Amino acid sequence: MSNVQSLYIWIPLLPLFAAAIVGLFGRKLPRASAHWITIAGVAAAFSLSVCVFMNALDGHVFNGAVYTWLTSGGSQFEVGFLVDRLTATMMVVVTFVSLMVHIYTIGYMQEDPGYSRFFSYISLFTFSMLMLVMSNNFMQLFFGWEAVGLVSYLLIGFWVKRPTAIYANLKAFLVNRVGDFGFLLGIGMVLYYLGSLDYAAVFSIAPQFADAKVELIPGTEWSLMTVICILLFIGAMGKSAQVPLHVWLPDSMEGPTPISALIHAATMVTAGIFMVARMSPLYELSTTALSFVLVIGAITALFMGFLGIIQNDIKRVVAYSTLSQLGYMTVALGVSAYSVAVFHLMTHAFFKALLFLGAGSVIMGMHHEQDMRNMGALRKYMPITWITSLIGSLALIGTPLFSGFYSKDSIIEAAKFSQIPGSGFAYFAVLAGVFVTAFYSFRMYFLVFHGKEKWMQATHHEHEQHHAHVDEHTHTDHDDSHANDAHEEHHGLGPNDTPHESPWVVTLPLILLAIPSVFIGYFAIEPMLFGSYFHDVIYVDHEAHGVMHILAHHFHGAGAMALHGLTSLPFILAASGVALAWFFYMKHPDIPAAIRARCSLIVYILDNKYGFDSFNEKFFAAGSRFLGGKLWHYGDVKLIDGLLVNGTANLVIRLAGVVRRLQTGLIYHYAFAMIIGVFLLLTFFMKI
Amino acid sequence: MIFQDYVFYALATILLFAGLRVITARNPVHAALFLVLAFFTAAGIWLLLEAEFLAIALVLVYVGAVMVLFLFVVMMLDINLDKLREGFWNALPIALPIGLLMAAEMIMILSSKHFSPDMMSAPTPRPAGYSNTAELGRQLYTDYLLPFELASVVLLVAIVAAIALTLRERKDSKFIDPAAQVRVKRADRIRIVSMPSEKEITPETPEPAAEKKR
Amino acid sequence: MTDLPILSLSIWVPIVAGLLVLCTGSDKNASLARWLALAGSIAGFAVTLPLYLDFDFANGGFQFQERLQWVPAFNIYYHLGVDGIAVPLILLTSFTTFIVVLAGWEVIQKRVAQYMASFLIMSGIMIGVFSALDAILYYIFWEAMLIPMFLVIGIWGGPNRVYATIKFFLYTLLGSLLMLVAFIYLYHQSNSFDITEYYRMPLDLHVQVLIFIAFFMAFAVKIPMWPVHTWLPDAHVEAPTGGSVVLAAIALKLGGYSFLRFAMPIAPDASHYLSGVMITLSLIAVVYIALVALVQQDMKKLIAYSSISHMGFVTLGFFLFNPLGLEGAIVQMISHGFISSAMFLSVGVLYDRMHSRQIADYGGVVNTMPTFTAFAVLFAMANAGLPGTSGFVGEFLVILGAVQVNFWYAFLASTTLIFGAAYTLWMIKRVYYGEVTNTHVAALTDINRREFLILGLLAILVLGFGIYPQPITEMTHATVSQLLEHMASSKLPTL
Amino acid sequence: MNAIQYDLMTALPEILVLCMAMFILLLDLFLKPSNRFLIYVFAQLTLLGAAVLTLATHVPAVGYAFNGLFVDDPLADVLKLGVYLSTSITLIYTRQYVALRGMFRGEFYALILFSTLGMMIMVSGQHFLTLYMGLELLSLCLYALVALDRDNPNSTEAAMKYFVLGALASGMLLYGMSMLYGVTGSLNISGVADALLSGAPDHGVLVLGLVFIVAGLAFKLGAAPFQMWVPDVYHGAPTAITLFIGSATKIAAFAMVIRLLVQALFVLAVDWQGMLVIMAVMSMIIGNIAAIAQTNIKRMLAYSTISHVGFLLLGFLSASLNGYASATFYILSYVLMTLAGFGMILLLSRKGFEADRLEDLKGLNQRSPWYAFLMLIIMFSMAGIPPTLGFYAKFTVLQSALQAGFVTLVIFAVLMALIGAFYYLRVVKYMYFDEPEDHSPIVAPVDMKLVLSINAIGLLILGMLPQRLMDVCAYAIIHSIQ
Amino acid sequence: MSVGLSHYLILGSLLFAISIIGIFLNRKNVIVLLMAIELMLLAVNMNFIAFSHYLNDMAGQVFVFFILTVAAAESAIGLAILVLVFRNLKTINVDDLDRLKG
Repeated sequence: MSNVQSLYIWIPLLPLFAAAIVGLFGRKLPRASAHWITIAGVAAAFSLSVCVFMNALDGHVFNGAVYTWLTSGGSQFEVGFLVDRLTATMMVVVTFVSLMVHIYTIGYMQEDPGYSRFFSYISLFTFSMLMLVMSNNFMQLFFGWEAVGLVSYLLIGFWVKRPTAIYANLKAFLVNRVGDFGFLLGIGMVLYYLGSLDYAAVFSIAPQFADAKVELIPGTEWSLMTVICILLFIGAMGKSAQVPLHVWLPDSMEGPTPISALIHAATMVTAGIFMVARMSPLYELSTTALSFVLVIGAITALFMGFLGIIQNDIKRVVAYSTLSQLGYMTVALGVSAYSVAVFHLMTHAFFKALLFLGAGSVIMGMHHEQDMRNMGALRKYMPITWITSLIGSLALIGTPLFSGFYSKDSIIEAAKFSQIPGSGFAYFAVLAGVFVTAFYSFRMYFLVFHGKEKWMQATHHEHEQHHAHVDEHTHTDHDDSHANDAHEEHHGLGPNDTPHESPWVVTLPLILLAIPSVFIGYFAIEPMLFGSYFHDVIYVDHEAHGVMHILAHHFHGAGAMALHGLTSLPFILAASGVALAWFFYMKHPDIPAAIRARCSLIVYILDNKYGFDSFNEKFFAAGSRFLGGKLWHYGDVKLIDGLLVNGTANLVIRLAGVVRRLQTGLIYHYAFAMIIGVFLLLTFFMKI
Repeated sequence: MIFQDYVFYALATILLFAGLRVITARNPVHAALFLVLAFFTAAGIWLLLEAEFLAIALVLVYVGAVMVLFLFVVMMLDINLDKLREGFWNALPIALPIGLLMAAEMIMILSSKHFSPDMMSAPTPRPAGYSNTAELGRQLYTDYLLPFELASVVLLVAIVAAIALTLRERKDSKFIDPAAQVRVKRADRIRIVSMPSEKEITPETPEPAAEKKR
Repeated sequence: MTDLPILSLSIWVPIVAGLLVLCTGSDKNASLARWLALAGSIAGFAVTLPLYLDFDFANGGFQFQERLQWVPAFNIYYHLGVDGIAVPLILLTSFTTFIVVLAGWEVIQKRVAQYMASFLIMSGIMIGVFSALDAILYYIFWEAMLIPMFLVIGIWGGPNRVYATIKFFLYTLLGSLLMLVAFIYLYHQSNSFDITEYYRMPLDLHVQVLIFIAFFMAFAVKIPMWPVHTWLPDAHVEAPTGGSVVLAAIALKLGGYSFLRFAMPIAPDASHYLSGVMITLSLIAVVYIALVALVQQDMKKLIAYSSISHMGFVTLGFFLFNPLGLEGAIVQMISHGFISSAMFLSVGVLYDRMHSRQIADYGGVVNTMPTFTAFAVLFAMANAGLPGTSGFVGEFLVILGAVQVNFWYAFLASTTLIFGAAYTLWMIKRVYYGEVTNTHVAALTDINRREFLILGLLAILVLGFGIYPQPITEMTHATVSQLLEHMASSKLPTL
Repeated sequence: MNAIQYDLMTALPEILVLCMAMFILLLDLFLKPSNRFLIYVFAQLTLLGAAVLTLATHVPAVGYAFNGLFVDDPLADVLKLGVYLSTSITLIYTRQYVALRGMFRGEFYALILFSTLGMMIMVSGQHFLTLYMGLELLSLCLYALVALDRDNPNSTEAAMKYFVLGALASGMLLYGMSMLYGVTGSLNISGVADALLSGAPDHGVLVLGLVFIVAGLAFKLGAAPFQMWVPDVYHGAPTAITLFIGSATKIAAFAMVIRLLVQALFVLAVDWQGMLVIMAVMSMIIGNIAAIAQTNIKRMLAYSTISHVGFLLLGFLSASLNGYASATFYILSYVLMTLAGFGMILLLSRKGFEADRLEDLKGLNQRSPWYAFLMLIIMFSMAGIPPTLGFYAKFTVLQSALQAGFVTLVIFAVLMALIGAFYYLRVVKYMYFDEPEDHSPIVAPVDMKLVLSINAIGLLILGMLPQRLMDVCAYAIIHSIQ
Repeated sequence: MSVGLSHYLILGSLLFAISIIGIFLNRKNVIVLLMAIELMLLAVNMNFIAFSHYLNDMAGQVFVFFILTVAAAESAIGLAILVLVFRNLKTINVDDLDRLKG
């Protein structure tokens, strides 16, 4: 299949070339060429990915180097591809969602002056993400890892004039860097102890080190695998926004909505999940690490869900739901149900992209108004958006037969059956999460698509409130002269405008994404979870972590699972969540305010997102600046420069003054000096 | 040699006393005179050492020339003596210890065995016909010709320098060089200027400033 | 191999060109001086190319050697030669000179000929440092380099230039004088100033330690290492753009290179003995300086501190004594040459337009200079060590190397991932992003063709070496393994 | 007594200089003011002739004359050539200066030639008496020369100080000589050396004599603590004379050090090494540190001289031929640098304007890039920065001192060199970094401009190719000192 | 105690010490300063002559001869300078000779 292999290199390169052409010459080319070129690139990548996927389904695995990046100290660092079913799945998902987002963007960004730039960025992102998933070694993985971070940075800050956006992108990058910090150390440990960065080599040698110990702090012994896995997972925590490195994701919603869908929901944030799944042969060697993963995932799943409840910004609701869902995936990883995690990753990619794009469509319809409290009854004006969003929400809350149901239910089941430390908490967390998810999803749904047409009363004081949570010091008064730029400002609808359905380039991706959101779970669950799909790709130590076996034992086909699901606890919780949402926001819209007033402490905590942001801001950011300032002021300026360098200089100069004063200009002093000189010489050297 | 020892001690005492007075005398004139005394006594001591020519030369050269020169200068320059003696004794706390310590050190060194009479006994006295002057002269003009010539150059330099430094043509003196008067030519004294008998007045173009001044 | 004395040409072509430029005299002939300087710099670059093209990659020893008797009284030879470590740095030097000449094209209006000549001469001198194999020859080049740099900062520098340039000069002189003493000492031991002779010579440990300290004073100041780094921010801030570029891109590398050429191979046992201290200092540089960089209000100062921090990686890599660390450090040196040049040039572009380097005076530059901002962000990312840029390669390798020695070294070194990104991107945010903050920024014009050419060239290099750094390591490989082999064997005299 | 050697051939250059000096004195009386330049021409011719004679009579061996009072060895020849060269350059540099200040007279040139003669005698002196006479001849001329600008209170004051202290120093030197004479019974240098080698005369008295001799020599060299006159005299004397005192006379003083300490008192090396160490250290401290506080270039260069003397003394410490050769190299380099340095001040000075303040150099680069560049070379050379001659000068003495094991001292010396670099840099700062206040063109005779350029560029070229000069110094030392 | 070489030398050293004390004391009066230096020379001469006598060697006396000569010349120049000083500064007070310092 060499003809297929030679295609591999083109899959990432085509989007890269498209990105380069559009990025470098975009402003000179006609506007439309930006999307044609990039869409052509991504479409080609998608079709090639499908070919690869088909090829992988036949059981072909490719693992080979493209070129040697660098040789040093006996280690070869190569750029190469490992294409197996896991990779192929990811490639298809990535290129598909990316293609959808490309198309969607034509509509969404129509009036934006940075049109070509945007296309260039998302194409570049596609390239980076493909490099990440196709990598056959840690080095390239890290390259892709950081490259998607870069594009994420660029895209969050796409609207460079918005103080909130450029604050958010910096924050996103830095928080990701904290993760990468651990990740890089993990890579270093891998290279040192396992002797290679190549997946195949590492995985084959890893079992020999299962019981190896390292002494990081003198006197204490740590399991090597635990250290490596936790370090690598710290990277995943950054990228996949796990507590406490989740803080960047909600803020990343400052970017244009298409990228929220692509990067911050469907693909990039799942890179961590992908990575851990890919590293399953390592994680299986350390129950401690898995436990760590599990607990982090569970916390994220539940507590981030809570935050979704109180958000008013439509995109933020979706963002918190993403966080929560990423927590689910992580829980799946923690219980060694890697395939379930990847499965949920896939279904989530579709329905969450759908939800984001739906939200984006709503925002467009509302003329860049994002506050749900100013929406309502949009189903009349935006039918396609309404239907597709409903499908997305249903999939999200795990309605049986929808794709989300299969993946989510499997996770809950897996958590239930797991034996490793922390699984009890995890099970509780994911169950509770179901209720919460259903509640906030449908809160959003009802607020946006049902109820009264609230944009009529919308006033611009909301405008200010929107900025209330943004960064403090970068906030400057907006100059109205810049407001002519459509995407620069939040406008909302005027009193006389009405929302309108989005153009076809927007709705088409919604429809295309809605299809897999409904069906993919039903068709994919059996081969992916219980078949041999991931047979040689994901390694599970069934002796120690036998969750998948139990699940397989309970599994009797997708249809049966859906039927069973109707009576299961998760479904009941989900249904009650929806009902509560309906009750609060359709039936008695005054209740939420009352609760708000009653539980001011909880609201305060939630409003402050458990205080992570302010803690980071005050402790890490301000702390570093404080420390840096002190070190600079006292260390560099005062001690080294002031005391040592200039101090010496001043001392010499003062000494010069003294010596100079010795030169009195008086002959007799000179003569005295000579005589005393002779006298002293005589005294010193006198020999009798 | 007892007698010579007495002479030595006597002269040495006077010499040291004169030396002390040189440096402590209130009046520079007195100091100079004490210096003369010192030179005289020193000459006496040198006679003990059979250096007759030098002893005489010291008196002649120093007393006759140098000291007179000193006195001349002292008197020529109108000097406020009191001012010069201000704080005279202030330096004593430094001067005395250093001077005495230095002397002590030197004496300790110099009274070493090496110079004791055992090691370096006094030479036998010269025979009566021996002329220190002749011997000195012989050596000067033979062995030490080079320094002798140099001494002449040094003296020449002293002359030249002293003249060059102090001789000056006083600006207010009415000295006339007769040779210059004799050499003078007509062209040096008068200048014939051809002028037009009439000249138009051109007030617009003033004459160059330099010419006007001249 | 050609028969031409490539190294001599590399040294003297730019110097002669510089003298010619100097001869054009006053600013009346400024454009002649510029073109002549450009031609000189291109010629200077061209003559260094054979060093790469004809390089024998398998040979870890010295190549292109030239050896002429120079001062027989002291066995001083005009002895040149390069190995895999020197060649990339020489190429970097000649290339940077070209960039600097271009960068000063319109910016420098007074005493153009002197400006251009200074850089050309400096280029030749620095190539001399990289290629000298005789200690005195090396020392002469090393010190001579101070003179043009002193003038460059002093004449074309900022308001506080006199303080900065004198500080720079004396600081560096302090170290190098002690190095001279060490050389003389070695000379008396071996009766030779041949560096390779020193490599072979056995030395007692305490002697090695003293020699190492003397070398350390010279090189640590130059690199610079904490705590002898404080000249650098001042010098950078006050220097004209070209001066900053040369300082950052090459002058600092002189120190790094010299560690490899002198301190380590001549005193290997002392190097091992003191490696803990050196690593500690390096890590302080990485962490402490990064924190200090965070609070800088002046762009150039910030970049200067960032340079120190990055150079901390270089010294860290050296004293890990493993190939990853060492090659990583070398790659870091090269890549920092491009990145810091680019960063300083970027500041220069802004400074030429607004005459301010204060971050607070800017804001929203992207609105008026989009193309330029794209470059700036790229270079900032490279500075932050983003994979795919050359800035990543060195840091990556050094961290990998550090893990093998001690996890916590790597841990501290890796904090640069966070801090490096923090100070660089925070600056980017404050300068380039956001609304246009004042009328000066609003009046900015985007970069012209010349500036585009310069930044573009550097961008290509930064990306190129990020994607394919193999050419550098290929070159250094044999030399590094030979060096490590040498380092592994003790030089203590056997009794 | 042996047969008296009247080998006048050996002393031919001295005889020529003496005759010409007297001739000039006479000629001056008969010359019209408009023909005064002839004096200058004759003076230069004298020096040229002396150089030719010295070279012509040169043999690579030691030859004595005047009953062993006078020696003609390669070292003497080399140093004499140095004296001629520096005197000649001095005359070139100072011609305009003295003409503008009314000193362009026969006395000036005669005194210069007489002092040249004195220096030649010092260089060739092989006897305490010869050395003393040479020294006094030189000193007396210098006292007069310093005071020659009669109406200038500064010059007079400088002359007074120089004179009093000089006389005191001579007295000390003589006292030392008398002690040596007493112990060894000889005034001849080789006689003293032989006496010291053969027996074990009283060491205490020898050291006593040595202390005074060292003090006298240190005064002439300007080494601390006998350096006090240097700044005042350099500052107060007319720049032309300062140039002369700073350059040629140092060669003579150096020769005297070689003759007395090395040739006569080598046995006492351990003792004088200790003294030289102390003086070197003090000189470097005082010279370098006090120079920082100066605003007058002449004064600054005076302190710089003191510090250079400190370095020069390092060359003697090793008490080896290598060390003396390096010291010779240092002194010649130093003279070349000093000539150029003061030459630059003379170049910039005009009638009624001395150009001796640091501020006067402001913006020189804008007034004349070429001369600024030359001054730059001079300053870096003095600071010992390669690739200038000053570097090799420092290098050679440092290496010889290190060879003798004075590690701490060498490190101290380089630290002092570092401090020293500061004030040289300050000069460069004024020239290059400041704006000029004075825009007047630089007016000087062509020959002066040319020679000054050659002189300064020579520092650079010799800095790159020092071997020839080193060879000469090594040759001179090896063939002169056993 | 019979007078030997040491006595002369000690006499010389005492003269030397006196001259040194003199220099210290008479620091302001240049003329007396010069006289003190003359005393110092006298001490030197004393040494030379004593040595010459005891060594039975004329060289010492010859040296003294030249010292006397030179000292005379020196005095001439010194006094000439002194006259100049007085002319220019109207004083020979050493305290006033401090234009050059520092």
